[in-house]
Amino acid sequence: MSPHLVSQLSVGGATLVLLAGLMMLWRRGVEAHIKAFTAQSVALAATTAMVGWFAGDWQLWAVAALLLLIKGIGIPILLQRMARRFGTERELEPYVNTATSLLVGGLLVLLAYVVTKPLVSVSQLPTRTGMPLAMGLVFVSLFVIISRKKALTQVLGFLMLENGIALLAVLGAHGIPIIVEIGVFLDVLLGFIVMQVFVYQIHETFESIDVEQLNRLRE
Amino acid sequence: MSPWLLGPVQASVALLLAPGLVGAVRWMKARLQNRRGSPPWQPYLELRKLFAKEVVVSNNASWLFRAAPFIVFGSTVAVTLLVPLLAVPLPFDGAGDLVVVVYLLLLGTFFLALAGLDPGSSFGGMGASREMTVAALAEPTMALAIFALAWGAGSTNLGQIAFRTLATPSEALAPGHLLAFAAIFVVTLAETGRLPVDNPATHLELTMIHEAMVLEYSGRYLALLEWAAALKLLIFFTLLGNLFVPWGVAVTLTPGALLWAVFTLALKLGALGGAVALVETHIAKLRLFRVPELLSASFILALLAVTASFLL
Amino acid sequence: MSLLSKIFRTGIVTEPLPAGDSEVVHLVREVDAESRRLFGRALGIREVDAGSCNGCEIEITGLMSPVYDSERFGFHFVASPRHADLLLVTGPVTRNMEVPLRKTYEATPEPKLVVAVGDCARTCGVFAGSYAVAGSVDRVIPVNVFVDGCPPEPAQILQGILAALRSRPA
Amino acid sequence: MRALFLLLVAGYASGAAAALVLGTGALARWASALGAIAGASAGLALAAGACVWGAAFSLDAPDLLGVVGGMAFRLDALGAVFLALTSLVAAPSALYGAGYSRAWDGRPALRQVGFMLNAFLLTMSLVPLADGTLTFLLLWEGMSLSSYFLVMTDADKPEVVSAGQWYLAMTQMGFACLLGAFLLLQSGGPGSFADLRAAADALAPGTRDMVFALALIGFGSKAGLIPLHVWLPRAHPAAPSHVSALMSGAMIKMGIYGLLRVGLDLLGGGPAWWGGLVLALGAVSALLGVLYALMEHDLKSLLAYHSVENIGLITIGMGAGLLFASLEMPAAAALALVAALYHTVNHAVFKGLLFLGAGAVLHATGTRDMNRMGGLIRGMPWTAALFLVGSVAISGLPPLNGFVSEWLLFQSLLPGIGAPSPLVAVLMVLALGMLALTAGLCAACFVKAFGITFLAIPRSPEAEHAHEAAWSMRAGMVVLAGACVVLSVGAFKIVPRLTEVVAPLVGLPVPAPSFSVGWALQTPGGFARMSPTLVAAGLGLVVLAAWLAVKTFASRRPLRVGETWGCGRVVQTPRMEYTATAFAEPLRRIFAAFYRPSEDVSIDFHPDSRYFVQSISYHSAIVPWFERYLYAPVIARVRRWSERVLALQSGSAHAYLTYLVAALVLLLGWLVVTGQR
Repeated sequence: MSPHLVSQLSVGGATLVLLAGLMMLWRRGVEAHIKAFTAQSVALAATTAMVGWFAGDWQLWAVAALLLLIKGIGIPILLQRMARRFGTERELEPYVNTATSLLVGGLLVLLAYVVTKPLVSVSQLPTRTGMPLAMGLVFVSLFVIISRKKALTQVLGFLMLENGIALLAVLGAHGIPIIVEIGVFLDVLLGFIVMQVFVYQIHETFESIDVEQLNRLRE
Repeated sequence: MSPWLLGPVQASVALLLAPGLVGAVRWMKARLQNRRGSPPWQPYLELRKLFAKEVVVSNNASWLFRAAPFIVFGSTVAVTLLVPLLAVPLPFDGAGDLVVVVYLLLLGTFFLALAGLDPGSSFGGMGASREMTVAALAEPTMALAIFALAWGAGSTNLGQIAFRTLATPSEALAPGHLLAFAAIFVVTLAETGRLPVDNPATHLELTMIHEAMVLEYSGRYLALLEWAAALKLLIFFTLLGNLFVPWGVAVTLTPGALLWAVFTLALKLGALGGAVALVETHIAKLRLFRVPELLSASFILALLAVTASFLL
Repeated sequence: MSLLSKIFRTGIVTEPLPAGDSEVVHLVREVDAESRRLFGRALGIREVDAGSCNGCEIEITGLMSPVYDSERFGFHFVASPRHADLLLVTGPVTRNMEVPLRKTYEATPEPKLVVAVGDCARTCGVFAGSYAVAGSVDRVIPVNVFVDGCPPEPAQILQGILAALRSRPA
Repeated sequence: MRALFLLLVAGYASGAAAALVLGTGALARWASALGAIAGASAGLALAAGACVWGAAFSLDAPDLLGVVGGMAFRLDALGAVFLALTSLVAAPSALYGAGYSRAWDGRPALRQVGFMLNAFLLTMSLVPLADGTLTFLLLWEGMSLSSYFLVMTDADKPEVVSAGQWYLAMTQMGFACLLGAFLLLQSGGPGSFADLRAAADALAPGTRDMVFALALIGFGSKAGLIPLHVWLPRAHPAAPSHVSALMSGAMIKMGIYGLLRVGLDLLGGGPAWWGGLVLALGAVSALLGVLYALMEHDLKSLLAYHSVENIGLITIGMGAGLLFASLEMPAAAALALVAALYHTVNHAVFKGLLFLGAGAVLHATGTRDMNRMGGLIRGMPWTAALFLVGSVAISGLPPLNGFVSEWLLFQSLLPGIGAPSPLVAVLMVLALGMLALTAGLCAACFVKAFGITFLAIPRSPEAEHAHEAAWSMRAGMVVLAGACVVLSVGAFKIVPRLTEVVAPLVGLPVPAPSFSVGWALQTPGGFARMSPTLVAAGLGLVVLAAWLAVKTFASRRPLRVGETWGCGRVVQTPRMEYTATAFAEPLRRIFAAFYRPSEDVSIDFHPDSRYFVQSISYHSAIVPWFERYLYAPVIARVRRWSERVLALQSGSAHAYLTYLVAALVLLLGWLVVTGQR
């Protein structure tokens, strides 16, 4: 595969992953968010596999398979179950309305582009051109966590943040050693389970998963 | 055949194909609604009928009401001379580029909105106000999408863009191009009044945008406006088709190449028409104040297209 | 994709039009040849409810359904009388609808036809003699075809329109 | 050339004298108008001489105000463009004014208008010729004061008085900044521009930035850039229409001229942040200008906010030029500055036309509120057609000149996006998006302005009986409308002229690369080509062909006039049609985050039962950000300080004497301490 084709594919993959992230900002239903997250994880796995095939590094293949298994299939099933139990309440209006949050998302992507330009000029790998978009995804997911009221959506925002970092690692340095990768996966899984319990508790005490109710807990 | 003759040939081909395109989209929608529907050449019959009918003009309307259809029709036909419909070495390439195309279409919308206001009915005012709102919000997306295309091709002239994509096929699959294609597709749905933004087959005046402005027209004026709307749809599809997927566009002006170009053009229009029919069967009409969200989403697509296009 | 599979499973459901039964459809005014040739294949219909009980309206909406599909004859319903060639008038003309009906008739460009649907349109039906009724439709505007029935079936309404055009059912 | 200069001064001076001496009748009006027209045509000839034939002109008059250093005039290419622009708007406005100021016949105000108009035109025409700090500042202050008196013509109306106060405060604040900038620039040396140019390079970077910042504030307040624009939508509607046409068409351009003169000519360009700041200010002014204009339903303040928007567009071009000049991209800088200059000339012409049209409407209906107009196209066909030409031009639509300069602006931003530094690229992308959104909203706003004012059914008796404007008013507008067409069709001749004006500013070789090839305009590097002549001709041809085809093939049936279709309702009243507020309501709701609209609806029911309503009154207002959060605190603080200073005025003579002595002692003490003897 010629380096030019790889850089084109890596930018394409990174764009798909970022678009799924922006879909979170655009759509309101939780089911749509879960579908966006699943699509994102599959696109991330595909990009990792493509980079693995180009770099001929079996570790990346393993990471791609792991990604597909856990984030592509495992976590979405758990999310579906949680959504069926909690997600059925009425739509909660986010702090920022959809049109403005999309514009803010766009500005964050531009900011990411400006921030990562020096990074891109440093590395020589053909996949470096996708890095600004990966950094854009990190900023967008942080914005999702800040601006959404539903706990479930915030969990999805966190998972997307982790996806963004993984993509940045893959594009920036052809993936990090497998041991570290597996460690990261375990952390994510653990974090997700803790959050699941956390969301369950919120629902029990407040009859809704609106994070805004939490501020009633102070004296 | 001299390039200067290509202009009128291209305009007449566009005029002939446009009603057929609208008829084909209607026919496909009918088939998707499990009914036989009117044949694809129905719009030609409707135009023939409208040209023969009497014209009734409101007593409040001024000369502008009677002049607007010619200006709207004229500006849209003028655009077909600039768009790479059949051949790439366009005769008028020096006269106008993609920015001229966008602003000529805006001129048509400007006079159509004024004609909507002229008879003084509340429907015309409603249609004009909403049409100008949607047109104004679609402008930034078009500007950035044009730039994402032009940056790759090194020029905003349409012939140059199509020629460049023909020369380097890998360019067509660049993410910048795909995102610009998606952005312009959303703008096409907004500008030509297709479903998510405005329902072309609606009867409830309160929901109309494009239709409300032509409520007062009848006879030959209505025929001109319907034809201009069909032409506008054809122009946007040609921009989508021949700028992003320019294979089949004639490079030499031999009659054989031109016939092949007309055939591939019809094929592309059919494909895009099918896509619009599918979109319209699957999506319900957006509430008017959710349309800015759709347009800001397309603005983000165009913004990504620009960043992706000069990353490579 | 479930919608698409459902569409292809059901296929085309438009039924052919049954033969017209003449005692329901009354052609009152002859339609000149020029408008017949003009409207043969392309006709804009504007539905005017001049005080009907909405029974006929439900049947008229049936015309646009996949089963009767009036579009196959080239008919399509339009939003404004300016675009229309045929006024489909239902119900007895109540007093307050008399002026709007006349305004709608004047707003329609020549050549134009009128098809009055339902018993009320011809004989004011059950509402005959009521204080609120101004009279049947042809007292207000010239009518080409009456379609009887309370309410007439969609097929009969289609026959009425086709009778106005004097063209063979497709 | 010297004779033309003297004719210019003599023309305006004679017009001013005539207005004073010849009483307050038609004779005075026509005499002052003819004087002004003579002066304007001399100015145009002078500018043409300098621009087209390159004849140099300079006049040193050391004896005039000799004690303070004497006045010096020099006409170079840049000054010639602005002199031509001023004279191009001055002649039709003066002709228009002759008919329009009949409203002040027999009252002293007529003398004030006639005299001040000629003084204003004289000082404004000489500002681009000034070649020394003293001359420039003196003429600048003369221009501001004479325009203040013109704004105050109808001083009996309270809103005119408050508009005058805003205007005076802003212009004097701007003048103070200019004073500071020029003093810093001169730093004790001789006052002529040539010396300033030489001394500029020796200045420390800190002082250069300070000079640029002060000049930006001073000239920005005159041009109406966003934070300093508040006087514009107040002063323009208050002034007589032909004066607001002059103010909007020519006076605010002097701010642009000043920025170009100081920023590029005297200081010779600067670091990149100058261009970035000006570009950002321009983009913000353009977008906010059009957003505020959308919410206006007073015709003249709508046009005033559009002046803010168009000044924003010009500043975008200028900022891009400054930025590219500092990034060593001379060709792109030249294109951006040519776009800015071209839009300056275009805006002067079509904004002048629109203000004259608005004046004719005000003259005929006596009101400026669009919600009380409507259907004027029947009573005033000429004014309606000319206002339509102005609306199409200002919305930047193809056949007319607004499109040419907006196309050039669009093309001048594109090379910037490929600039090496990512920050410039991002700034250019955002500026491109805001430019496109502004163009779209401007078209929407002028559909509203023209549609609600001239079309449909008259909403008030005055609108119903509106009569056409006097022939002299129409003649003035026809001249400007013709200029709109000529500026578009002749673009391929005008752009090379403007390139020669801009080339020395950005360091291009004198035979500058002309941006036009044959009939078409071409951007550097062949990036884009467009020929306004062919577009206009092609459009006209196609529309004519369509009309002929329809005329021959369509049906012979005669056209019938019927009633507007309104679902058969019985009577069609003007209350049923759209008003200006209703037209802009969707945009108000979409940009609610910016407008923060406050709506209060008060319904008074019928005394007997709650189900019958006697009247509903609906009032909505948008948040005036700048007035409330920027100017109100400043004014409050200034008022508080002035109260504190008021304590000094105790009224007793002894107290005043002690202040004098104390001041003297302090000064002497300071001299002793600093040992300067």
